[in-house]
Amino acid sequence: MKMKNPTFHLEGIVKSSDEMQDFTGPLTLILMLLSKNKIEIRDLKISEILDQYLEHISKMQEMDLDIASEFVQMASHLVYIKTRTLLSGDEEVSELEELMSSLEQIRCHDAYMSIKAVTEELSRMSQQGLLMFSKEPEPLKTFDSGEYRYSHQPQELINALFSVFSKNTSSGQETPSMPKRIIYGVRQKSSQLIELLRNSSSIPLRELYEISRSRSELIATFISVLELCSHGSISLYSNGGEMSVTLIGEPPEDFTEETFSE
Amino acid sequence: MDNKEIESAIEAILFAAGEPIPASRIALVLGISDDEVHECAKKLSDEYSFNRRGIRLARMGDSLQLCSAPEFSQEIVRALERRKPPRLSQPALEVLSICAYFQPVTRAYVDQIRGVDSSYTMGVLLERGLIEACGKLDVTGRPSIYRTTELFLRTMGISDLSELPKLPEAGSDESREQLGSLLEAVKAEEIKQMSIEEN
Amino acid sequence: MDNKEIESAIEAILFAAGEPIPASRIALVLGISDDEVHECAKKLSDEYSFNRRGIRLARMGDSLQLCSAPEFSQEIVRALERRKPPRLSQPALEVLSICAYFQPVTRAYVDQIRGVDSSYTMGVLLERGLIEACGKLDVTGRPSIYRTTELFLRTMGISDLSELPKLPEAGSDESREQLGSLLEAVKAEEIKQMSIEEN
Repeated sequence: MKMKNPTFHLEGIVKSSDEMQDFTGPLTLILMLLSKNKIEIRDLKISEILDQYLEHISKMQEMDLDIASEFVQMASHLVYIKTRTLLSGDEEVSELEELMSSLEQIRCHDAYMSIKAVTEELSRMSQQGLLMFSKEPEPLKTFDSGEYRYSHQPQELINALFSVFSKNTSSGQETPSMPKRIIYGVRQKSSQLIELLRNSSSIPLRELYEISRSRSELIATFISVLELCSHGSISLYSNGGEMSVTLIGEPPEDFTEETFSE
Repeated sequence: MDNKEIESAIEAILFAAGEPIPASRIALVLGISDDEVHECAKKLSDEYSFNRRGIRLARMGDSLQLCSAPEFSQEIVRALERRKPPRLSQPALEVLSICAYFQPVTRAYVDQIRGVDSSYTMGVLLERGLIEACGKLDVTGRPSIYRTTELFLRTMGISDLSELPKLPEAGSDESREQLGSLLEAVKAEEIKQMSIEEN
Repeated sequence: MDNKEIESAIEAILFAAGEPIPASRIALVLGISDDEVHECAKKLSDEYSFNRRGIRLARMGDSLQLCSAPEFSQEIVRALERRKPPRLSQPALEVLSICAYFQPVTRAYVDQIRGVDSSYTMGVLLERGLIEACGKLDVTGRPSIYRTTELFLRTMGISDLSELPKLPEAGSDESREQLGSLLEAVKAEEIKQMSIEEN
């Protein structure tokens, strides 16, 4: 973070032409500026000072020409001091430097006196506040912790998919081709059904479909039941309005592997 | 201390504690009996409920605890949650598209298609509730298989997987052509994207 | 939501948060204006104080926070076996005041005003969360600059820095006298300079 260049709040210092009378010269103003704005003359940017002064002068001119001339003098003096500071070498302690440091000392002394005058009041103010305790945050309810809450266009999926394949081709593989689905074999499903029926005498058809986790598996179940029925391995019967399956024989020895996709 | 003051003292102690505090500890400090603590706590608790305040006093066995009123849990989460989880990254979208179009899939299957390890990204999608495990594949090692969720459909603004844009049929000349033009489109999009990011 | 409900919602959010929460965040969640939040918070705060409750609502700038009532600090310290919060020492108060009235300040500036090294005290205040670093000054060495925190406001029982007591204008006769002679010196310098330029 950069600190902004200090701004002179002249409005707060010079309020009327009457108040101007209090200034015995440019130096008083400099001292005032230093104490009000906590600025170091060495850190000032000349252009900043000039801009702010010229702006203020143009405002003042509309009101009081005498004040304006006073300000022109003060502004020019500030700029002069700044220039001198810049031109003097590091090792050279000019009269001006000495002057500035004495000014600094006075300013610090004054500030310290002011601060000391309020610490008692602040101590009194803090008595109650120091006795207040805050509490730890409650753990947040997790009901929507990680759930995704944006919307997407289906087309984004297709684009993503093709960018996968385009990466594969660019890395020197064969021509882009769609990967094969994981396919449920009817044979695999049939033996799974036989296993299930061995362990329980009868299972509602609905349950067999419900354990299917995908459309291809569902179709595999459907075809398996048909195949096993036609081979006389299982039998379908109505049980209180619901179709159930029961094992009535062994599965066929040679069960041709059939696969299918959706 | 009168009862009103005891109530306030209990409130102050429980507030600063944040966690459950045994009534006996409060009783000891306030120089009253455990029963008196529970009585005053009950009154305080009734007052919170009756006035539909934002805080509640819960009693668990001998312990007492202040907590926020459950009625406002939504407001609390919305006010205090730091940031929405980030939007899906490109890898996440890729994994999601593979899951969506080829479900159910195993992690190894996704890895194979993408040519990179996708376990972290799969984890992210699981956590965001966009995919879910739906069983084990009946092969050696019995790997978990995954499918997309209801939330996935809502996220995509569709009501059924069949509403996803169609993929070209594999194998046919037609599909090669389609694939080719789609690839071109994707590349063009990528270049566009890159130039946007560079600006 | 009626005002009573808003008050309860604010209470719930602030209770759950523990830490200061910007009123604007609450306003956003409750769908009301910042001013309405502050109004309801004020009512809630007054109610706590009026009924001598165990909790207090502090406003710091735009932020709101629930705290325990100072009247019950002893009971809290004893029941929860907490450390009694230490008072602010005179050096701590001085450094804190300099930070408060002249912020943002560098450590060198504090040292300069106090005339002694203040790094230890600054460290203590930083640790207690009463001041915080808020950037670097754009001069040689890029020293850190410090300002007071929300906790400072809460500790002082004010909601804004403008509520601090006015800093008395200190200008001793001695320093005015010095000023007079300095002024003379500059005038002399000026005349010298002018004559140089004329040459």
